[in-house]
Amino acid sequence: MSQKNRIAGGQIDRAKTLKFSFDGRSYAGHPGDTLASALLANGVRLMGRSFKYHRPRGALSAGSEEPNALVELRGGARQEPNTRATTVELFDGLLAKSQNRMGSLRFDLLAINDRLSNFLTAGFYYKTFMWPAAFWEKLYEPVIRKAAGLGSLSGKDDPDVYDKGFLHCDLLIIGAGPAGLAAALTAGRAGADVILADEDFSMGGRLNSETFAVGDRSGADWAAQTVAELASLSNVRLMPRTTIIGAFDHGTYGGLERVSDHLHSPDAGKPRQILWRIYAKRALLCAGATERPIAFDNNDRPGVMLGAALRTYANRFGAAADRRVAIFTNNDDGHRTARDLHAKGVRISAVVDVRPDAPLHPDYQVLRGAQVVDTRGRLGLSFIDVRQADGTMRVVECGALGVSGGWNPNVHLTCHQRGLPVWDDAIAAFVPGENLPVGMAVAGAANGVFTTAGALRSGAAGAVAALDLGQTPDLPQTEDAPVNITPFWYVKGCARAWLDQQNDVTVKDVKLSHQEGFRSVEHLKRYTTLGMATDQGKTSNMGGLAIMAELAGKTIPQVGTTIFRPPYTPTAIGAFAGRHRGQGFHPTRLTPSHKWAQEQGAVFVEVGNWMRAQWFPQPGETHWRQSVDREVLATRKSVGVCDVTTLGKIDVQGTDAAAFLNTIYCNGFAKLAVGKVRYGLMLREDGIAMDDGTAARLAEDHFVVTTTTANALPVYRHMEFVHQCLFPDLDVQLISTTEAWAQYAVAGPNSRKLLEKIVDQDISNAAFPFMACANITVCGGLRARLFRISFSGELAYEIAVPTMYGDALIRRIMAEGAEFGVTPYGTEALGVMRIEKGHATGNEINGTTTAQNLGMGRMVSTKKDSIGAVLSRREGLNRADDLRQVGIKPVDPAEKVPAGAHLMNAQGPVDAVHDQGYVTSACYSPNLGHHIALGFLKNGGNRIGEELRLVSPLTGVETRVEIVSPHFIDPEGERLRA
Amino acid sequence: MRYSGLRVIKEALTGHKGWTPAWRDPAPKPQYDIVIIGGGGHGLATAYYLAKQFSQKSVAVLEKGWIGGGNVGRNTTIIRSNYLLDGNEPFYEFSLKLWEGLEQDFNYNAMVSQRGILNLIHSDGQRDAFIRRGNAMILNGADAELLSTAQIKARYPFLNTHDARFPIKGGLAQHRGGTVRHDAVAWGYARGADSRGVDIIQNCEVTDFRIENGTCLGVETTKGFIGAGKVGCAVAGSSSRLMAKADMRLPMESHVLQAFVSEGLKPVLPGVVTFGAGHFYVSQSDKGGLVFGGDIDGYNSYAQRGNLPVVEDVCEGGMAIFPMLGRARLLRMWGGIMDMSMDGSPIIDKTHIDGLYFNGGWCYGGFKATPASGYCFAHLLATDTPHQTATAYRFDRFEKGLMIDEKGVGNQPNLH
Amino acid sequence: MIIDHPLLGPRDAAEFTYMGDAKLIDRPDPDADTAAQDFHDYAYLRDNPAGWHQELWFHEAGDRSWLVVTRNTLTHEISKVELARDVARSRGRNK
Amino acid sequence: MHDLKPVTALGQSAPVAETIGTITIAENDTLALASVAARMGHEEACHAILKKLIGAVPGPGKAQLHDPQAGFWTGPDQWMVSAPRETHELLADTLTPMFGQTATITEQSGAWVCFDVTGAAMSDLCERLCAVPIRKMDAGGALRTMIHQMGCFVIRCKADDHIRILGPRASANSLHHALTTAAHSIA
Repeated sequence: MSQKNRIAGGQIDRAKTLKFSFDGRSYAGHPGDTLASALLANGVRLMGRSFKYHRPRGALSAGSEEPNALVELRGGARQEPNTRATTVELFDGLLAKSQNRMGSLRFDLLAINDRLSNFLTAGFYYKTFMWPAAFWEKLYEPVIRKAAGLGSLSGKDDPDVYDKGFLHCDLLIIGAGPAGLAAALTAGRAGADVILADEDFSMGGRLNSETFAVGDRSGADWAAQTVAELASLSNVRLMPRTTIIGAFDHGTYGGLERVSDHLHSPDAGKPRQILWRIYAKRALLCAGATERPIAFDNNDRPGVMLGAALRTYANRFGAAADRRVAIFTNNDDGHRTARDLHAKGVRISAVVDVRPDAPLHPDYQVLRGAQVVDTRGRLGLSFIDVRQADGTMRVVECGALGVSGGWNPNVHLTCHQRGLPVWDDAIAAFVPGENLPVGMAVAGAANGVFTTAGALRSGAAGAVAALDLGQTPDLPQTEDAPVNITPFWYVKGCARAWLDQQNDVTVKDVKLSHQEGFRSVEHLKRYTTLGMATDQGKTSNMGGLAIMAELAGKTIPQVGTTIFRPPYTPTAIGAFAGRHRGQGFHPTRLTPSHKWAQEQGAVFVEVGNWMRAQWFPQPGETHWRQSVDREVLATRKSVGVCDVTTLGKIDVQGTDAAAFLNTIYCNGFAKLAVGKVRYGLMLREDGIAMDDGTAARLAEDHFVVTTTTANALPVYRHMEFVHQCLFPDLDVQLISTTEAWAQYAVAGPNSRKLLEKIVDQDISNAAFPFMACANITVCGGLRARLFRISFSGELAYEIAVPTMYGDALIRRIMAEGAEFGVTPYGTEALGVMRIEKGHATGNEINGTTTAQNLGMGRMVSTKKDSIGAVLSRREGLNRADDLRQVGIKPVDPAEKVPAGAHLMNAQGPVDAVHDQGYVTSACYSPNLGHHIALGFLKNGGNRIGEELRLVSPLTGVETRVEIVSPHFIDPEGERLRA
Repeated sequence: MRYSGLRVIKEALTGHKGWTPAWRDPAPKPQYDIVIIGGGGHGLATAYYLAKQFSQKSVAVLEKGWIGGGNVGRNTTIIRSNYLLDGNEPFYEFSLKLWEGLEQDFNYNAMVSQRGILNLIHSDGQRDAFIRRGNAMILNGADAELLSTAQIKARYPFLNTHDARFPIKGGLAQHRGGTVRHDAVAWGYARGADSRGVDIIQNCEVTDFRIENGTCLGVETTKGFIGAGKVGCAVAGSSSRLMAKADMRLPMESHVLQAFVSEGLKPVLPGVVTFGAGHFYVSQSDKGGLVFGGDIDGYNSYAQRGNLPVVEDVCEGGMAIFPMLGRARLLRMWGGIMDMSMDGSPIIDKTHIDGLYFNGGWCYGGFKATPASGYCFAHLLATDTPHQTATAYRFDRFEKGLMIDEKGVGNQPNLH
Repeated sequence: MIIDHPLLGPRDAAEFTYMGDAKLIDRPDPDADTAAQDFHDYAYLRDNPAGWHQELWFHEAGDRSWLVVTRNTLTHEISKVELARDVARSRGRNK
Repeated sequence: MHDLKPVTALGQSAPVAETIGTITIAENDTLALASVAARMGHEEACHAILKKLIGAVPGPGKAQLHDPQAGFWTGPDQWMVSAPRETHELLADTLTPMFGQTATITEQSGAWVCFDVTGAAMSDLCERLCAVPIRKMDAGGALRTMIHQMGCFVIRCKADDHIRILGPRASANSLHHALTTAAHSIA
């Protein structure tokens, strides 16, 4: 466990040693390390395999732009595929595995693909694998799928929890490098509410990776001191380990905070990550820049890295990728890497600079006007081939090569609202354009300001501008070297020179794509998959654009970029879901009798967010049908009780309440007497039935409207629309009271006798006839509402008390009803009884049916205006052979009539053309002793008594049925009025 | 040039020098028999079938940007024909049948993968509705199978059947459904149309119609006037904008639909799964990314991007049925403009202007319809009569009350 | 998105339910001779502009006000938010 | 007098209180609630009565933290009035004659669950629950918003570390679960 490439310095805590394992081998590192820095320190360069050719790969970068060093982190259910070793904070006991290999990382059997690469060029799969047709799913695709993909999911439930949260601020600063820190300091000292977020666990950005001073101390120390001051300000919220993933509308930002990813596992009750929705009045993007590579043959070997990454590993992590390093650069930044590494005792084999006037250094050779044209080494870099200015070739021995092709400002968030970046010749890169997200400004390297002094200045100025502050604070003196770059994208004549290292897109692929006519930037991306890997092309896109531009004879800005899309870095799906998973997916609504029903052993069912008792099994009942049949029979014979609280209740009040309901319902309500209830059908404006229910007039200016359970919210919204937007001067007040009242249906011939024991008033048939309603009291004075309405077809009531008394009331009803054998019934028995009675519910009022379909065509008043009346008169909704609701019973009483089955004529073909209708609701009727159903049948009203076939090819049913009236029980309604 | 495995091998051995552009880049001619506006999937398919099936020799496709840059290049790649209503199911089944022979037909591997689509069922009422739908599918000649939870669990062992807020009570499967490599559809149709003489003209935006005495004579474009015997519009989310140039108001709104892809993963999801108690559907691409989506954002938009609440809503749906997804990462989210019609169903019809034809209103389901939409639009353009599977897709169905409303939510496009 | 509620100030659009074009306020006269055509146009035809759009949002999780929001469908910029009740009255709607 | 015993929104005979870290989440089962909605054309008269009752007419997003009756704005010309249930069980019946024809009074006592959340980390807790700008909210701020898909009123009370959350009563357990898990998260 020797850390053979550990060198002096860095911001790691050498006093502590952390043990970790990679591919089963144990290693040691220190707090402050990333997995990649610790592996490099241990002399491990080979970290992964590429997507297509399974080429050996090591870390290219030291940050979130990493395309190569992807690992499966942790094990078991916490296994996390495609995790960038370059951003994983080392912890004790860390477990990582390499991925996308068949066999071991060193001997990947699929490396054969690399040998076949000449056949596997861009888009090759579009041109073959077409014959025979059936072979795609059976042979080709499984092979391709197995070889593709990267890491694996465990297949087990994610054991961690995720939080969501909401933050508000005056200024969101994205990135805590020199620009972000200067901005935060400026804004924070001015008293503004500031959020400073950075994806790194250590704030400071490049300052932590450089050796130059800021003021009188090192850049890293200045960063630490600044962070300490910011932490002392109560108006500044520091959010390290937080990536701002997207810029959404109107100053809303998504921020992912990795709360526990640097721990072995989250503490109990604590989230792994938090997805913050940040509402920022202004935002300042200080996201820095990303270095880009240069393409040359075999530029993907482990050890070939970005120059500044080598510097980061050396300066920040005290890790050398190798003891012998070469540099390939087109700008001065490459020389900075060489100087820093040299100072750390790393041998610089050569600095290869394409510029003929490159600066020289006394201690190592600088090859001016030279290019690296190829590399050698099996599982890691051993030599580079250099073509010198005079054309001669030279071999240079090195274990790492730092490539520096210039820097790309991280403009991503400026483009999340479809803004386009613009080209800046001075730095040969795209910088943010004019069309930024509202409220956003950009500072520092993200804005193309590449010097540290410039970053400090522009960060401070950005804060001043954003908050309209008077003055800029004093800033420390620091590095202010100008950018000196000669654009250089790829070595001429190279072929297998990698642009997109993860997706294995080479210069050759881009050329082929151009040759085949895929010449727009979006076509190139899609045809070659350039930039579609997990790094979204952060290090690859520019090279591809440059080559495209050259082939097309255009400039890079003429070619343009592909669209930048959120998230900035890939984000766990679990974080987007937060707590809304498992039982927490949606809130659960419990009825007032829930606890009591639980005590009775009820079986519950989800109805929207409600949990309702479905049936109440009794001892000895082994099948749900036994319970349901018993509940139905007992109710029809004596009395049953059912919690109907879930039905929507809306109190409609005001002097114009009656006029309002007259508009809402297609049937008339103006003349409904106080103390009476009426059934109402409401239409959508398009004339289709929307919902049905009852409206009870408790006073001249007070109605209580019921809706179906599912439509409580839409109906309330609709009523508010009709009131506020269509008839704003009606004096109407709408209050949803669904949850204010516990409501029970008490049904059956003995329901009155039972309720007489509970209700304080006279509810005899004369005093309280069918369709009566009243405010009453129960049990000696508790305020209550009583409605004589019936869904079951029996003598029945619905009784409501304030919800807090619902539990007591159901217990009282059960106690007082014992002498009648009162039976609680659930939604199944409720459904059976309403089908027996022929009442429609959501199965029938399904959003496509009209009043006429439902057999209620005559309810649509022609004497008044109501919502939907005009459009309900269209010819297509009034055809003679329209679907009509009918009753259906099997010819053979032993047969079922399943819902979802289709009706066909007794003779003739069975196909869609001859379809006559379908079954909407079906059940076994214990009263009739056979199955019954409701359904819609063409011209159904005139086909009572006809025999049809009922077919359900899906479930293998074909049976003969007879069309009957939908009112199976008590068609005259005598029981209701008893 | 005919594509084949042999050809790939030959080119590999000879330095890939023989590959030619997949389609030409012609300048527009002054006059065509038929001009299609819109170089998306539907427009290119229309041109392809006009040339191949209806022997049209003078056809151009005008595309304001690059072909395939709209919804055909920005969707969740699902094909299926699991519709309920008479107006729809024969059409979508016709489309699925065309998918089944498409690659051999246009000599391009679009990776039509019939790996099956599964709609999960979470309540008895939903089961009844799905049985009705499955029966309608079978009665229309499509395939459907009702699966038990145990059968589903055998194929998707990591489904949440232990802690689900809305328990899974079965599913309706269509085994012939699946996915297709979406970009390749546009490219395959383009290549096939081009090789049959269709001019595909990119970067050519239509700025106006030339309409005289109630007849459309052609289009003004950024590349000049192009005359046409007939003009067919197939521009999806831009339909209202385009048809406004002909003074038409359409029964549709444009909405943003977001879609998502995860990082590449080793194979884990064999087919397409849709969640019946939330807004979520998912499949896994051949490259390994989980491709998923959910509901539209719900407000009119041409911005091709959405907002966080819907992203969260979709991921919540994903976690509800596949709790393993928590540790997969969302790589990229994007938005397309959907031509959401007033009943959720499309229009393939003549307009009141002679020579001007319209194809649109595909909502968020246009991709699967691509072959049949192209075929039926080509049929209408070539013969002036609707194809038998598309007779219901008329403009006047709203006047007549003959809506084709699969979801039963009425004239509010964002609910479809 | 953030909707600047005229009474409550900026609220996340997630608290709202969207309905569509604010022309839905202009419900036609059901007694007009042209009512059938008018209601068809009202219920089914939309301008669907790419640009400024007046639209109805319901503050479902807030104060239950219907709002008329003037929003640009290309950029999502919101320029104006009004109570729908006020807009309806200004367009002559009453009882 | 009736003899029915009420249960709390969490379905218990007594309210539940729990301290997690610095946060205490206590079910408040003592409130009687009634909504007041001004009748058209009687707004000013209604305001005058409301002011007399609770000392002010709370504007949008505001509460009047007053004893014994308090009130907060719920919508244009609509308020929720609360009072101790022990003394004001029939709050709606009391208010109806007071307001007469100037307002519609609707009993709401059973419709809500109320939690009093107190503790030093109250703001942190709120930030994990809803989009209310809690750190900018003064005492007497009252907003309805979404907490885990439930429409809830969030009321900043007089003490700096105290908020009151009213949620839909049928979802009381879900809301309580959301509050306690968030409290554990920040503890």
